[in-house]
Amino acid sequence: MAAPFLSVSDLSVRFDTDAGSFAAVDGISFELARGEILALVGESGSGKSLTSLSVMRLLPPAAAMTGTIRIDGTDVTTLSRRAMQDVRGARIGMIFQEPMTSLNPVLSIARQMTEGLRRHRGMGKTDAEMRAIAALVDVGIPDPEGVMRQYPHQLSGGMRQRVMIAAALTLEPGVLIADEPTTALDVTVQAQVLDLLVDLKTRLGSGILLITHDIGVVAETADRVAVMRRGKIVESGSVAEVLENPAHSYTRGLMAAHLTLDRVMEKRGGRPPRLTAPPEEIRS
Amino acid sequence: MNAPVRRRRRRLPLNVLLGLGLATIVVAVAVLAPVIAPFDPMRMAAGPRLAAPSLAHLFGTDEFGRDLFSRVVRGAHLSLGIGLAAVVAGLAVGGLIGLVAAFAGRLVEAVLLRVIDLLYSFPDTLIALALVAFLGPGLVNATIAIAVSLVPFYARVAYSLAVAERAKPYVEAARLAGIGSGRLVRVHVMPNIGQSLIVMATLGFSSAILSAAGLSFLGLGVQPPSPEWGAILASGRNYITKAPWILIFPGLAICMTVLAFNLLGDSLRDLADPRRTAPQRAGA
Amino acid sequence: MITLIARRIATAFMTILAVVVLSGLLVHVVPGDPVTAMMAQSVTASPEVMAEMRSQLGLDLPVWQQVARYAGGVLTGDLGTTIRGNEPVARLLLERLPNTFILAASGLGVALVLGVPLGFIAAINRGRLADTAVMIIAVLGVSIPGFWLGLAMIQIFSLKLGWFPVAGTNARNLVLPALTLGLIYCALVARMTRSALIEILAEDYIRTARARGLREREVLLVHALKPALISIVTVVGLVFAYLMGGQVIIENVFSWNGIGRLAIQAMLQRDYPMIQGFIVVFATSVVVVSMSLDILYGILDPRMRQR
Amino acid sequence: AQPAVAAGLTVARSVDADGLDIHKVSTTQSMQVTNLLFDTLLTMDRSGGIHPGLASGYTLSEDGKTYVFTIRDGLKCHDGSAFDAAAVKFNIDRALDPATVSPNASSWGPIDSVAVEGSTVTVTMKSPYGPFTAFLAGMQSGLMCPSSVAGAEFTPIGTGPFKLVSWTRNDRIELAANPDYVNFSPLIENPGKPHLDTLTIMVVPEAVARMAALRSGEVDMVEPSLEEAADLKDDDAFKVYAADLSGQQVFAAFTWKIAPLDNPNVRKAIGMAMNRDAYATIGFEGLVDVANCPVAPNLFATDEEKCASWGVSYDPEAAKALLAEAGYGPDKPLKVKLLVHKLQGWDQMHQIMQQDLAAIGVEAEIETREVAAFFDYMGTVNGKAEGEPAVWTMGMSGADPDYLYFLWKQPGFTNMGLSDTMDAELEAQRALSGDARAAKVQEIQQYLLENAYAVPLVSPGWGWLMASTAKVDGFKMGHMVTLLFNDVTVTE
Amino acid sequence: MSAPTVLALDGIRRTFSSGGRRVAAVAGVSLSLARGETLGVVGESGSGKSTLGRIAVGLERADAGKITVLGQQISTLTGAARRQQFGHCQMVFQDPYSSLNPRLTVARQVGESLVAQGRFTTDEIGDRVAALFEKVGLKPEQLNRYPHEFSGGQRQRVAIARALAPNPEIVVADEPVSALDVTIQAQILDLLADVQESEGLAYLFISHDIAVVAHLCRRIAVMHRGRVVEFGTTDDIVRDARHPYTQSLLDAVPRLGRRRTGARTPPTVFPSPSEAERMVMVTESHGVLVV
Ligand SMILES: Nc1ncnc2c1ncn2[C@@H]1O[C@H](COP(=O)(O)OP(=O)(O)OP(=O)(O)O)[C@@H](O)[C@H]1O
Ligand SMILES: Nc1ncnc2c1ncn2[C@@H]1O[C@H](COP(=O)(O)OP(=O)(O)OP(=O)(O)O)[C@@H](O)[C@H]1O
Ligand SMILES: [Mg+2]
Ligand SMILES: [Mg+2]
Repeated sequence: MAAPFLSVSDLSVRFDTDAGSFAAVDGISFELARGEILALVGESGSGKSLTSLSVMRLLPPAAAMTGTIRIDGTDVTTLSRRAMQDVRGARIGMIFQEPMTSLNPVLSIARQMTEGLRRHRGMGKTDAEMRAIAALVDVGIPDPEGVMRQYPHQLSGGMRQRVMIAAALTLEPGVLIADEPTTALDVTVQAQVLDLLVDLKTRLGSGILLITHDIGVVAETADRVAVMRRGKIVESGSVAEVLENPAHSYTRGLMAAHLTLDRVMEKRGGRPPRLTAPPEEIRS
Repeated sequence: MNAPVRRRRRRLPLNVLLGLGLATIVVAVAVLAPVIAPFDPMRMAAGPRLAAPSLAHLFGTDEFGRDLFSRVVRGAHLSLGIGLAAVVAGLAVGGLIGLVAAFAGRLVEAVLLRVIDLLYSFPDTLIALALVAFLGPGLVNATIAIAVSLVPFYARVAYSLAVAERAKPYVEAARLAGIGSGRLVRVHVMPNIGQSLIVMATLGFSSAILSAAGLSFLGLGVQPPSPEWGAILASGRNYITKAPWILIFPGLAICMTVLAFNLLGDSLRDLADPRRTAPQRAGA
Repeated sequence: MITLIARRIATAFMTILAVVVLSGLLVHVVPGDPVTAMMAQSVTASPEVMAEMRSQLGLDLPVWQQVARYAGGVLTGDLGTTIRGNEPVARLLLERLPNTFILAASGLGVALVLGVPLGFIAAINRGRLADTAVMIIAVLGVSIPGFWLGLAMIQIFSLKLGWFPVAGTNARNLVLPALTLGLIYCALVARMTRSALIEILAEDYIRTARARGLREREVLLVHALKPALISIVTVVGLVFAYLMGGQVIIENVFSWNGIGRLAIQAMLQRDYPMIQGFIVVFATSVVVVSMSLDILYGILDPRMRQR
Repeated sequence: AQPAVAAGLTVARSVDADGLDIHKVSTTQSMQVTNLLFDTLLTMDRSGGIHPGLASGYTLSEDGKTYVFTIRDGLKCHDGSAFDAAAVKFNIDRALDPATVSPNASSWGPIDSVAVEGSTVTVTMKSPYGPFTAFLAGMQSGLMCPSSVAGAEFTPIGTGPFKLVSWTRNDRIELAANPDYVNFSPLIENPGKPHLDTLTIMVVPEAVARMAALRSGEVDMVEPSLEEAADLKDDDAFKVYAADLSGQQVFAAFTWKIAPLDNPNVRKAIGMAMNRDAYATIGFEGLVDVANCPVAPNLFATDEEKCASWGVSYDPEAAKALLAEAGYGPDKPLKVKLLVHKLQGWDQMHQIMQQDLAAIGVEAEIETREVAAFFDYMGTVNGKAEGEPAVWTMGMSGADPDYLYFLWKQPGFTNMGLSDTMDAELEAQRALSGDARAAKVQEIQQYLLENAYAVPLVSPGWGWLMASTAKVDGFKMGHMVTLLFNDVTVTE
Repeated sequence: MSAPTVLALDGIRRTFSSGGRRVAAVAGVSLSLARGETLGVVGESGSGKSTLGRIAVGLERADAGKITVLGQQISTLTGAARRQQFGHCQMVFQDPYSSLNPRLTVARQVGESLVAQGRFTTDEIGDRVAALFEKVGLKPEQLNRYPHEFSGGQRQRVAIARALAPNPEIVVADEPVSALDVTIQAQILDLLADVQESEGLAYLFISHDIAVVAHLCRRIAVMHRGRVVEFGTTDDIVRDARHPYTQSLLDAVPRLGRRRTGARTPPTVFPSPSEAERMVMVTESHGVLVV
């Protein structure tokens, strides 16, 4: 395995609330190399998004972060605001869950595709546009010149997510963080976007931190997986290991509750088979 | 290195405190007016005519030798009374119209909405002015006029709040329970929009007080000898060079009161804004 | 787009006509009529003379006939003549419309120049002292009664300092009323800018822009300001439509020859054709403003452009 | 022989003229302007004497019904056209034409016919009409040149001292001196063209702004606020002018058909409570005088002394006694409405009046209305014999006591007409002239005062004040608050 | 299918126009639901699933088509009778947060339909609500709490209790588990099955997740652009899909035993709706829309 491009150690994120202070992310560590996909799975609220935002240093002001985050060897937690702005986008890209709201509705696709290049690479408008069009071609968008002239509302959800990915790719960052990139998409479109991510990994050697709550997605795309629960990583390892032989009870529970077509079709009979223990027992 | 923890203090912001403080003072003065005022606000020759502020007459005296301090204090009573009455009446009528428009069927909605929008496009001060011009000046007419001028605003607010609520699944669920529109609005919708409506009402309150003063200033509102602030200003305005205190103190009183309720309304609105209370849940 | 505008004009026209009829009916319901109003000072007019005057002016006809007559006139572009002074309503209104427009536009200009930066500063410093201070100052502007502010301005800038003339409808005299209006509406603009920006700064696309490593300045001035302008334009348009109804108090204090003074005078004199003429003109200007807004939206907001 | 003379004068008033068509306007502010544009057939001196105007003279027939006016030769209109006898007939015909809807139509009297012969105009009345010549000398009867209506739109063209240059409604009226002007008014010294070349009449509705404009020198002359006029009077840098010839007067009246105000003693008691000196000195800042007659001072047949002896005078104790007699006292206070409309000085007067009434145990609630609504409302209130008793105030002005006729003859102004006998008296004074008419008019006034139908308060009462910088010289105010600029010079 | 039909939709159409554009959300859909049966509706986002469900409970009016509830055709009814008939149809919504009224205790919300019926005293309503709580696995002490005191799964239980309160024959469940974590989702799916068994309910179960639908339903209808493009038993659909959309849907579902290669399959282009289409029966129970 290559040297880790991104390494996170002992990361915690705390919030001070009326009810006292609590750690939404509680001392997690992981590493991500180029050319691999690390999936972060876990239930809602387990701290997956906060982890990714910590890496970008885009946490909400109310959050307090501790720990070290190294990107390509640099500890970004000590960087000045301006220096961090140079890291963002250039060395680490991010795409978000909601393709519908993650693009600025009043700016053209061209503008949003090229601003990273112009900012980090100091490119001129035409050069940047050429590069952007190439990136759009890369993510499989037909008629990229046309799309450049359009505005987000004129694109479908799948197209927007591709644009988001393409925009992140223009700068060829070592790592791409994808926070539930397909949750808002239809399965058919999801499949295409996931294919695209796998292709990026193999072809361009990007490291991808894929955040998801879908075991099926993990199984199909990730190389390694880290299972998060209540701010902690409860289990991690290669996908094959973890999914075939879950060690932690939480992971086992996740696996058990996960419905896959194959398993469903196997067990079909009269009444739908129980997915959980009888009601009396879950009442605890 | 650890990022510095910026603690969010749970103290009320300055503008809320200022608003609350000033509003409390004004309301206290209004309620306690008879106790606070050293003189009968109507009594002529309580002191020399047009006397400058002194210990005997804190705010000086007016052209009839009435004690200005007593008049201003007493005016708080009137101004707040007008504001309150106008807002309550305007809110009741406007709110009802807005709710009816939102819940009484498509035809009613279309017609009412047209009317509301139309009236809403007229400046409220102009509506109030037109009404007193027709009804004639006086306390009651001015209050009615201001109340009416607030109706389109409240109707609009109530309507948009109700429409936002109408589309929510809980309202649809209540509909499925088979209850009638009346109960639906009363039991299910009102409690949910009441708070926002009241917040908007506080904003109307300050504009009602300003309108009242404006009407009096044009000679169309409360009439002398009533010590309504606008009326004091109107009848004292020509002493602006000779006895400026007749203008300064009631003017400051208006400013302070309106400022208080504006700040209060603004901060209430800010506090009631769900966006303030951070993301409660992410993902779908 | 064209058909949409045509449809809007058609409905606007119908609405205006409805307003004319409605206001016509209402105006006749209230006590007092133009003839008594006109004769208030002149006792020599006997009841017979006044009755004769009413019949000459058509005021003795049933209300619906008067209203129908007027509405018919409006349809053919005739707004009638005033009862007082027998002047063509349209001309009186058109004389003042530019003045009202100028005052509204410059007042709003002042409000924007002051309010947008203030709101911006408040939003990016949300919850901090700068935010509070800016908002208190802005709210103070809207809390001062306009007439009071106006009188104070006259005392200070005209009488004491002699910088601006007191009265008249001309460029130099525009400064004070525009400033007064600007201070009043600055709060609204600042408030709107602030809340629009706060909302926008919480949007996903702002986070995306930051994730791209853009400088904060660029995030604010490009990604946040442009969508914020759309909300600001809405408020500005609304305020502008408001102001086109005239600012009776400001116009009075500064002797600005605007439409508001004319309107209130007409109301006090029960000059029906004048009142209705005002309503027609005002409703029309609201329609025009809101249509201009739509076009402006089209320029600012690509989502609107397609329609 | 002034050192340096400015050619222009700027005046700021609170309200603009409604129009400049003399046959259609009704407000004083309108006629203050038309009076500068149009001259009158006759003129009046300070004591009410009638003098020639555009007519060099007139004769009245024995039966008092036929007037023959001789119109001067060589009268020139602003546009160069001639003003002649035919023009006079044109004016009368137009004023009386129902299509004109002239608010002053009835003031012309019962005119039967108008005939022109050479330079004479013969006006025949259906019945004698005493006030006719006074009316012809007043500003309501200004005469326009027929060319005024030649165009599609009315253009005011007259023979007056000024001609219209431009008029921006609600903003300013620009006037220029009429170079060919010949003066006939005994109130004016300057025989020809006004000394001023231009005159600008601005509208500045807010009194504070008007005063600021005057003080800052932006304008030369203003309608001042009462409150500041008193100060300006004592200031050498300014001059204050009061229209002593205003013919204005303010009085209180009663809903006398409604009990207990149907009792003259109750009305008297209320009148006695009114401290008119305080109204004049405090309410009106000492700029007006107490009035005693139902007709304004300086008008034909008014005698302040006699009126004072007929009417009530301030005596709260006697007032209480009268009220007690009528059954009202501390246990049973009389409650009335004080129905008023807004005017400067009046508001203050009403507030004092309210206190005055309180002092004798009458609880008066002030109800204010706008002028238009007020008189409309008074018509209803005065028409009723039942309801809440009300005391109310109004003002009256005119050039002749004949306005008593309009006020008190049934049904009367706002239904305040009195009785058949009074109607006969009022008709009678119209048919008389000279001393006989004076006696009749005084008889009527005595009746009104002794029965306390009217309580005269002060005179004058509204818009009668002007103030200027000390640089302005020669300004005068004529009858019914006309503004006379003919003699005005302005030193730089 | 021997059980009697409780809900029949026949030729349902609904077109929305927004911003000048017309969207045929439902373009001629016919379905029938037997007593005690679960019919699954799957399809991509915007295919008209929710609109169809809302029409079935009377929250939305159809532009055309017949709705028959318990043998009674709804369009012939008006006002109160219509509402009463639709009373047999209840709904469970997707978002457990917004589908509960934040200002009312959950017990009141569950009891609301009983209040509306006006047949019960307050005490009777209380008893019934308590029984419903028991049934959906909530504790009696939770009765008088407010929604914000509940987790997402518990809220969905409340929503189910609320739907059950008026003793409906038909429950439309519009993505009732999509917003929940998988473990919670499993509990709710079990609860739905339990309740169906004890109450003899018929479900119209809407979801975009074909695995969930396959788990719960005997029959499935696949919607695409406002039409049912294929229907049949779960076996028919999953093992013998005929319509290209159904096939691509099945292919796209993540599977545990498969790895993505990154190969780009060009997106399938589906035929656009046309008049020429008609439903062809593959078997007695399996139909597919073909051109
Ligand atoms: N601004 C904030 N203030 C307080 N708590 C917060 C804030 N943002 C997030 N949290 C809390 O932090 C925890 C973790 O949130 P996070 O968004 O990382 O979860 P997640 O794993 O991404 O969940 P999901 O799958 O729903 O996206 C949650 O319990 C959330 O309530
Ligand atoms: N009230 C409405 N006004 C306008 N268009 C609507 C309305 N409701 C639904 N639509 C449109 O109808 C179409 C079908 O919507 P519907 O919500 O039924 O789809 P769905 O299959 O439930 O989708 P999802 O899986 O996203 O919930 C969509 O294109 C939607 O935009
Ligand atoms: Mg998340
Ligand atoms: Mg849906």
